[in-house]
Amino acid sequence: MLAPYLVGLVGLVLLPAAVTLALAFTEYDLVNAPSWVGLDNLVALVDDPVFRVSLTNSLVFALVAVPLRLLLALGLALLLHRRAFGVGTARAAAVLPTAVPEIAYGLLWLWLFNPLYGPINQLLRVGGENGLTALGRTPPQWLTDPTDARAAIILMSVFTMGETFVVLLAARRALPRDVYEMAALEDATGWDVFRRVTLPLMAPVLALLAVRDAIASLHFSFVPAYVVTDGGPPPYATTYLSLFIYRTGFEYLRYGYAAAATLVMILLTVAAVVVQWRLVRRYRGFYGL
Amino acid sequence: MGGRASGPPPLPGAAGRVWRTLGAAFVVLVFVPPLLLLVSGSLTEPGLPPSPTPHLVPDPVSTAGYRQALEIGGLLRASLNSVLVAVVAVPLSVLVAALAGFALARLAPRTTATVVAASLVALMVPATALLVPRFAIFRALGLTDTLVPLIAPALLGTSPLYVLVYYLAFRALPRDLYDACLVEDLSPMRIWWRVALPLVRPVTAALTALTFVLTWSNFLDPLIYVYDRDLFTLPLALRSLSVLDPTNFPVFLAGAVLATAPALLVFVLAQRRFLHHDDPTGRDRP
Amino acid sequence: GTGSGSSKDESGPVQLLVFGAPEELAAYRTLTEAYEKARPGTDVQLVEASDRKDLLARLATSVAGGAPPDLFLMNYRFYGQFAAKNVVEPLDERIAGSDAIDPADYYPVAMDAFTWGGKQLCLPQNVSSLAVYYNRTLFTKYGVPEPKAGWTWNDMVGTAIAMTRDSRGVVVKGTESEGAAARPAVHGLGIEPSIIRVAPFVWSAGGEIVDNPDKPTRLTLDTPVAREALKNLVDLRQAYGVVPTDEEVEAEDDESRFANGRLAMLMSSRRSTTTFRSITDFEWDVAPLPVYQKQVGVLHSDAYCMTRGGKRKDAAWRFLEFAISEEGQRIIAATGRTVPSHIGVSQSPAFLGPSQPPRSAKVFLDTIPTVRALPTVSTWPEIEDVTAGILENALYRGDKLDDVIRDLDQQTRPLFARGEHG
Amino acid sequence: MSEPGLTLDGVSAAYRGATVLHEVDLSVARGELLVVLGPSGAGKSTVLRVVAGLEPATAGRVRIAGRDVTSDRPGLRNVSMVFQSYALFPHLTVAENIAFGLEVRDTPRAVARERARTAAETVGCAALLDRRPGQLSGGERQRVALARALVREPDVFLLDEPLSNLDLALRVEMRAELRALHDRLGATMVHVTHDQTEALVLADRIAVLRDGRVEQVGTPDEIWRAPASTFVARFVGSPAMNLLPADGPVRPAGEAPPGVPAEGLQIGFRPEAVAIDRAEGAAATVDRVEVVGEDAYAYLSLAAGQPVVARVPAARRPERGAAVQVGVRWADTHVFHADSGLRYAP
Amino acid sequence: MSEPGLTLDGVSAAYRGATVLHEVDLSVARGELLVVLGPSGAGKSTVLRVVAGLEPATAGRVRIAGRDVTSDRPGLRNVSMVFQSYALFPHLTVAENIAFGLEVRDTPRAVARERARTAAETVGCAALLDRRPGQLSGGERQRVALARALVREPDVFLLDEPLSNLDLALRVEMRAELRALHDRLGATMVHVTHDQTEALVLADRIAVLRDGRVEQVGTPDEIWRAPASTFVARFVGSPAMNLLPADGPVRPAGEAPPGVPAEGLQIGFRPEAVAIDRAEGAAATVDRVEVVGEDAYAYLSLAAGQPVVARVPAARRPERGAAVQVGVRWADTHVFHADSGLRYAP
Ligand SMILES: Nc1ncnc2c1ncn2[C@@H]1O[C@H](COP(=O)(O)OP(=O)(O)OP(=O)(O)O)[C@@H](O)[C@H]1O
Ligand SMILES: Nc1ncnc2c1ncn2[C@@H]1O[C@H](COP(=O)(O)OP(=O)(O)OP(=O)(O)O)[C@@H](O)[C@H]1O
Ligand SMILES: [Mg+2]
Ligand SMILES: [Mg+2]
Repeated sequence: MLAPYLVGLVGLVLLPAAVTLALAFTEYDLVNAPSWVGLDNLVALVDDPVFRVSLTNSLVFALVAVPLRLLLALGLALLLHRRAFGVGTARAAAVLPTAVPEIAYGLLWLWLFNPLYGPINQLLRVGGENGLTALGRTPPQWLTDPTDARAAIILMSVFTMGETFVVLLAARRALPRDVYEMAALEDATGWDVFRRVTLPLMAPVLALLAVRDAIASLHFSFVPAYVVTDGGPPPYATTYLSLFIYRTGFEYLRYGYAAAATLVMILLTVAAVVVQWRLVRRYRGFYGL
Repeated sequence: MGGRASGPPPLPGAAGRVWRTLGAAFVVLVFVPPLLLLVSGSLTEPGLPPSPTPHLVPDPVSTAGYRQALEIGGLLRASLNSVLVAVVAVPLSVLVAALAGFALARLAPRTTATVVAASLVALMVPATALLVPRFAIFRALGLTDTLVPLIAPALLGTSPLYVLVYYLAFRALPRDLYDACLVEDLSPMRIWWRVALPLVRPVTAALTALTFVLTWSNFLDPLIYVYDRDLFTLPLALRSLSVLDPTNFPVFLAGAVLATAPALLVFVLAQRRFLHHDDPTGRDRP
Repeated sequence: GTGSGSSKDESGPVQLLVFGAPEELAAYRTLTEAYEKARPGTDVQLVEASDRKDLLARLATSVAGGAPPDLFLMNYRFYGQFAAKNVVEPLDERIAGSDAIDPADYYPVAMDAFTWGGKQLCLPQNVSSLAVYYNRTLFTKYGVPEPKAGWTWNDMVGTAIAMTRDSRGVVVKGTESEGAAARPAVHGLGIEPSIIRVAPFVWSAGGEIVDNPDKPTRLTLDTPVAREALKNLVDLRQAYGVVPTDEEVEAEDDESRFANGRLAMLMSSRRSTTTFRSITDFEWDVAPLPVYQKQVGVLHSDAYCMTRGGKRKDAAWRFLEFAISEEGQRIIAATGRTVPSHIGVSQSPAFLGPSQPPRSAKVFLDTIPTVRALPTVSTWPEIEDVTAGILENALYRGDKLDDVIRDLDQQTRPLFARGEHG
Repeated sequence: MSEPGLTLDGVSAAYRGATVLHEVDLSVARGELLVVLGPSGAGKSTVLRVVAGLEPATAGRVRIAGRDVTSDRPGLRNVSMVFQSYALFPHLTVAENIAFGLEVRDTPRAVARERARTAAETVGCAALLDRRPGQLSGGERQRVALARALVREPDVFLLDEPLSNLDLALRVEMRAELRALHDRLGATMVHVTHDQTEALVLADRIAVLRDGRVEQVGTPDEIWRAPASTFVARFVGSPAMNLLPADGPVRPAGEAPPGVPAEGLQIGFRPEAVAIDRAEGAAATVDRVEVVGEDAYAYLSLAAGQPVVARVPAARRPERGAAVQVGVRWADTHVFHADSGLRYAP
Repeated sequence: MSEPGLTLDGVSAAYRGATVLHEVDLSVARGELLVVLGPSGAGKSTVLRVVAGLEPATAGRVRIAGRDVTSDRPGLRNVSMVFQSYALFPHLTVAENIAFGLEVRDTPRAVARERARTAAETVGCAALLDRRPGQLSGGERQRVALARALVREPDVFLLDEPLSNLDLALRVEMRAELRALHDRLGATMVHVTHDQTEALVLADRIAVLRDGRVEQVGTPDEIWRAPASTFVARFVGSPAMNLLPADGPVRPAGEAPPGVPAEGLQIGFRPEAVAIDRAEGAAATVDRVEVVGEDAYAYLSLAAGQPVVARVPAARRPERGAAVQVGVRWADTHVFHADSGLRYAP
């Protein structure tokens, strides 16, 4: 039963990935045969200011965006897991941004973030005068100020938590009902129910999603940065590892070098995952399995 | 706990319902307006100088964008390809993921641990790292410039994440149920089909919808593996519309709306059918 | 598996990798159809990418994967990395053996841009240069004289200042526009802070942008002339406020701003023409670039390149011949998007035809003799990206010029060092 | 009745529109232990769920300690409950499960754990405190569920068959514990069981439920001595009471109540009341004999075919096929209306 | 013993290294009904799970119908089982649940459904065929689980407390049904229960389990009349057998077995054997009286403080606090070694 998956896993991911990672130790331009350079690429990365900036950007992004995404998805899943008028619509709405093709989604945000005409800033300017917010501050310069641009990218990625949301929703709905009745009898507060029942029962799924999000945050930042900010504002405010790798590998044809960056990225995620996976461990033997 | 019902308890809570409805309304308010802009943008007359401010109600309302999107972008043909890919890839993908997840839940812990670890590693690999080697593999198999490479990720359950989600879901089923099946001499395959799968229906619904969305919006794969314009999928066609000059923006937006609609529809259907229709035990009341 | 794959490759159609917006792609489709019709039995498959990045990704993976397209179309600024890596098949012998193509029929500047190591690697399909698009209606309204050939940088600055107006039509200085002050309703000039926009003015002032155009090792913007040209550019925003702020640019790009009648002049290549042809609210035209000492333009040109790893080189060549030939050039010229590289075609009504704006289309041709190419270095794309960021901050944030020049030099040196030259 | 601990006033309840409780009236005094008896599916669990607030009452009122809680959420009702399905938290250890109710009420952790340990000792599962529910046997789980209910001191205990999975010895012990606890705390308890001994021994009063209606409420003695209907009569006692037409084959000895025998009446007598060794009585043959320890149950057929069961000492049980005489006395006999099944009051 | 239906030869089993079955030997003849009795956590369910193949035996052999199945997978063993937790499939209706085992064995659908209906009728849940388990009461679920096991004709039926959640009346009925079915099919059955009446009435033989070891196997009569140890003696029978030092306060009437009384021996007698109204006997006071229908149990204290329980007719029960005489006869008395608890054989 596992066979097709294993074929896919090995043939489509692990093997190709291994090839790419092997190329991290070569000088390879995608065109001419790779030549072995050992650790040169990795050494060069350490000195590469652009790489360092992208690495920092990516880490900051992951640290902020992943918890935000998870929290939002979990909050929505818990809010919307039960029936009530409008809940179905809200579920669809929450998934909507994920359903919009990425390119269109990026462009949509370009509009929303438009510093002068964008609805977000127009909203922020409500009540203010002369293009200032009601608090007398200039509204965020979404696309031209480095900090604001990073925030914009995070905001965009937070909105596409549809996948996480849906998985959490399904997980929440699969939980046994009588234990919730029990908790209700004990007059456990919403917070207690959440902390003592829901959270631990959903912990395996949450941990998995956290791991996945931490990993994928290195990817989600790609399209927004690629389409919306193009790595800017200058010099490299929103140049993330993914964009760095893509550019170096495919635009500048330095595939070996990009592979080395990929290797670093994977090593970092492995470290993050190992830490997080302990969480799952703790809850092993859950349902008496 | 064979009869243990799952899903939300029907606590009396008119107040709770009101709150949930309010929450839902808030969610709708936050998530929907941007997409209304998308729709209204798509209904703007193309060819006019781009307006700096998006208008909620375009003036004049025009469907020319849609007509042109279909013509220039070859969206019809592309949709057909996308549908073709989705029709094959989505069921296949869900099937693979469900089978693999089930196998993981039932196999010896050591095997499971190995495969789970491998899946996690696979999750960590960025898509860009796979393009070139995969291209070489598909070329060696003579599959470039066909739709097969677009369907191939189904072998992986589209994302190892989905396999792991299934794994957790199957693992959480009461062990007695599996035991009851063993006593009846069900093959693993039939346990999966007759008992395990029906019991994780919300998961299947959710993952089907997600798989569809992911497959439907897959952009990188067709970009690399498909040359023939007749094999272009929707995201690729949309991509070509995205480089239209600014006066033709409505055309692009129309394309985007057309490309979004099916994904949304699938999700709405999935959540109607399974997520909404409370739990399979039928314990829930309206 | 493998066998069927490769045999299919050799017999199949000629693959041509291009990018462009749908209308552009439609033009190429017309071209290939015309070819297939003219030469029955031939088969050309257009492999369409939507922008340069997509094209690069496709090209790179397919080359690496061992199945490159037979032909691809690429700008001379970017082909260097492929040329340096031996991906491109030299065409000299085939050109020599061809009776459809005479190299003398083509603008030499374009032909030269695509020679690498003394060999003609690709054949250009178009030649373009920067021009100044201007809103005639607006000039007439405010009674400001229109730009004309031979005008100087200072003329341009003066014109731009005179054209920067608020909503009541009063001349304003855009530098006050930060914060509370009223923003100009019309800006005088749109220009993109990039090395390709800076280069022609440095040249015009008698400077160079690199130390050795054939084998560059560094940027030479620190020379007094180049520095002056750069300073003047930055002053457009920092001193005179005639170009929109970065915020304004993000809010509405220059092309849209021009199309909406709120930008008096825009420095751009031939590419913008198609977009502007949809303008109905006002009349517009083009003028040559202003000069410092002598008229210099910067080359924009794309060419057909044949991959070395292609499986159907002869067939590919036959198509290339057709595309570059007068017949093919006419078909492309009809789209209006490009200036044909074929001298004859470019001077024919096919290109100059007055039915569509700009009236002064000849401006594009007139500048060709003055046009210079950017250095061909395999790392040029990286250099452009790096410099763009620095220049953007110089123009919009007003970074100190000395720092800017130093950064430009320091950050590009390793790139030049890594680069290979043709 | 003294101060009410729990009152149900005309309470109805329904699942998906199918009414399963029909205007149930019940009143449990403070400190009383009420046992709810009834056949499977009669609505016993539903009564508890309605009291707990887990199912809404479609009609009627529920009062706990004098307070109308009909529309309060479960947590406000201050009840503790043993679920028939146990409802243990699968992710918590036994100790955490038991302490749950205390901890969410902000009892200091140490105190909660200590009380959990005490409760676990009461039900004899102190050795299991660190296990998870999945690692327990059925009876062990049930004891944990019981301990979890007992650890608190609520207004009302609701126990849904809390001892059903325990062996007899343990059950007797638990039963005594429950009773002691009840007496010590003066707690109001509603206890669902299908074990009559448990009901008879434990209850202050018994409520017999049938198809969602209360058939009779009374002390164990009343239920046993004066069942209000043939249903109650046959439901309580095992083997069930023998029922025969009043004017039928068996004619009890002694003086008949006024108006009996008559047509349309039935007499009932328990197996314990049947003597098969006396000379007088109706003739019957022994079909089958069941021995339960010191007692034996003889399943007899009267000449006319009606079955009668008699309890006899195991040592003196008849042989299968033997011919015996069935004798009872009016003093041990109950009279019912044949059609309504209700007790005949002369 | 005739042809073996099921044999366990020195079977051990463990959960995560903790051994819970210690070399259990059991042999069930073909067509025999063995009841497994034992306190909660003794390993009863584990025995069934090992027989079914759901837990591996860490030692020993399991044979079904003469075939060694120790390493066969569960499906090959041809057993059917009622799980203590029912293990109903929540997504299937009652009818589908019952027919499940047939359908997966490719019985034609119509036949399967028909047999499911018959089985449902047997256990009295024919009206529920279209419901899902979540919509059933506890007892209804249990009956469905039973029906699911009964619908097939396996080599061995394994029933884990299949009647624990049923009311007494229904249980008596089901018990009879089970016995009838057993007799009709000649099926080999292993039935776990903690209801002694059920055990005594139903069983061909009873196996008493204690801490994963078989304490005694015998016919109900043997278990009752000659318990092999004080554990068995006290475990079977309710209230439990009285145990006193053989040379203690109570001196049975009649002739003592040879060697008794002596130090290191205990005598045991059941509450039913105690007479409290005779003149001779040990003096005791009544602590408490429990009335269960026609019977009453008097909890007494001897002068020296030891407790004794006596069963008396409810009608003639003593008052609390009354002074009575405890009398038994040697004929009703069991003798055990005080230290090992084993039965004393003179
Ligand atoms: N999955 C498990 N992991 C660890 N220990 C277990 C597991 N299942 C049962 N046990 C332990 O094994 C012993 C025997 O369990 P078993 O279920 O056989 O008892 P039982 O006799 O059926 O009891 P009951 O009458 O309470 O159902 C118990 O002490 C129990 O705690
Ligand atoms: N969720 C439900 N949906 C529909 N019907 C239900 C549901 N729960 C219970 N019922 C029905 O309601 C009736 C009463 O159920 P309840 O659980 O109160 O019975 P009970 O007296 O506790 O029985 P048992 O002794 O078998 O546990 C039964 O007929 C049952 O089938
Ligand atoms: Mg119940
Ligand atoms: Mg058990």
